Amino acid sequence: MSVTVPSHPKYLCVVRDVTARMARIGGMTEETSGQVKLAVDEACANVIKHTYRGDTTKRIVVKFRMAPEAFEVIIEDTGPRVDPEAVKGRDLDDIKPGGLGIHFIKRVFDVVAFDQTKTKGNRLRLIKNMEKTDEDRHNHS
Amino acid sequence: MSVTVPSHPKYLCVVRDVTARMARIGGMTEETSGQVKLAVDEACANVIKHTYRGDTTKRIVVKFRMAPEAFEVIIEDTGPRVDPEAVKGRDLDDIKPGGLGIHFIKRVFDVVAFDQTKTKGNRLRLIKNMEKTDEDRHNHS
Amino acid sequence: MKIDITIAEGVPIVAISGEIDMSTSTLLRTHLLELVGEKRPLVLIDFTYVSYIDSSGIATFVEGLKGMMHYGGKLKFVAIPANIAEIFSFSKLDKVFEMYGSVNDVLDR
Amino acid sequence: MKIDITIAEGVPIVAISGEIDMSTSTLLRTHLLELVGEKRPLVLIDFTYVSYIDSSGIATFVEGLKGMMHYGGKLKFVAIPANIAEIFSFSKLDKVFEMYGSVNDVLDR
Ligand SMILES: Nc1ncnc2c1ncn2[C@@H]1O[C@H](COP(=O)(O)OP(=O)(O)O)[C@@H](O)[C@H]1O
Ligand SMILES: Nc1ncnc2c1ncn2[C@@H]1O[C@H](COP(=O)(O)OP(=O)(O)O)[C@@H](O)[C@H]1O
Repeated sequence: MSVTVPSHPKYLCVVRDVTARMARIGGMTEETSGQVKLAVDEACANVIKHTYRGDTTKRIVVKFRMAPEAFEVIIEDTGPRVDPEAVKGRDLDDIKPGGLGIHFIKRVFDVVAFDQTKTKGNRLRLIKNMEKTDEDRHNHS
Repeated sequence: MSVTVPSHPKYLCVVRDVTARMARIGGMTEETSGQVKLAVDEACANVIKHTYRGDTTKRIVVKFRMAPEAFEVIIEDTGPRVDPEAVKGRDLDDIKPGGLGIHFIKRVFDVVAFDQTKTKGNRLRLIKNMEKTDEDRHNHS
Repeated sequence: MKIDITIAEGVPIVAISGEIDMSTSTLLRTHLLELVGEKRPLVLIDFTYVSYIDSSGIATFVEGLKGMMHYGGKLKFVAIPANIAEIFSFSKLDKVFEMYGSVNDVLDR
Repeated sequence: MKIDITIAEGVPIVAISGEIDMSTSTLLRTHLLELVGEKRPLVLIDFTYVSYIDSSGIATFVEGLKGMMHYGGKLKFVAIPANIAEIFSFSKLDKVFEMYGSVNDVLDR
């Protein structure tokens, strides 16, 4: 399952809708699905802000892969290569605007990594390990 | 903007979410956006039921194009060629299960046509002419 | 979609919540045909929490209604939200299905 | 997102409804910085109808708060839904922003 959107902030709501639905289809609770939605929104917002530097005419591709043991989201752009070392959130005790997105991404995804084999543009891979609890199974309707 | 989903009914909700959002971004009222959402759902359900005959392992691609004068949705599949003549709803006065989908599609879209230039699979093109009323402009938030 | 069936004064009330579409209408069909199989004289469908219905959901109700008509049973809809009512009326089914404001309007309690 | 600003007992109440994200937080920022520019001693943000907030929305409030602190103004949040409160607390900002149950709790009316 995948969705392709222009790199304009007005399409982030579409990515959020899709993400929340996929998380629910994947068996997550309402609460976890909300955290995954926020994380994917932040990752796409970062592509718009940092990779594309506000250029709203590019594309972002978001792909979803669901397996019983993991929920995977792949975010691809065609911008200049990101230095993974430069992707760092701010110290949460240092109150100032910005620097929260990465924290939201890392709290719900177990793996947050740029795929170094991609030669043009960037591919961010987010993986959430799924623990199949009874509650998860029953809450999904 | 486009979304690709497996030909399984459980992904129709994702297509609906995306469609409703795009209609709202395109300036439609809540009510019209609901009608567009239903129409696109029905068109994709038809691909699953009739073109793919229930095979849930295929793909459906839904593309959106927005212009001030028209809202366009393109639905592509890789199934056997559909005979457009065979796509007919039932007489609404003949009460029986089925045969309503096409009516839902045609009431909100001005153009409903298979693109005959596609050589493999099918491409259904749905176009809704947009009348830019003041109401539409103001209602969108 | 979620389906809760309760029996009030001997009448099954089928409370549906969420979206009725191609992926969920099969479950609705199973429940409805079971009630038809039991030859229930009256079945109520509570639409209060239904947010969406597509043609497969409507087809399911038409099938249920036809099944009930065979033995003279009645299928009644209650609390239909405006957006759903509009779909039934566009489909010319608002005359075919009996619709009421609330469960109490039908059970007269 | 929609923003409605009303003045109650001389205090601006900023009622936000819908989703605060990268595409809508710019409008929020404009309104907030205008109130800061007017050196309002107290500004209330009513979260009752906020369904979503992302880091750009949070950054906007942090910026507004910092602006108000310069002249000793107070920024107070009211009626924060549980899912939004959780995001503030994860961000360690629940101690930075003053949060209240309702507008009346702040205005003491
Ligand atoms: N896609 C990206 N491309 C380049 N740099 C990025 C990207 N995503 C994040 N970064 C870097 O990581 C930092 C932290 O990101 P984040 O926590 O989302 O905060 P913010 O975007 O508000 O600055 C950013 O300021 C930026 O320098
Ligand atoms: N994608 C399609 N491929 C092949 N036939 C189709 C397709 N869509 C619609 N049809 C034909 O048109 C008829 C009417 O479609 P519709 O009004 O959606 O009703 P239903 O799907 O409930 O039969 C279908 O029964 C089918 O024969």
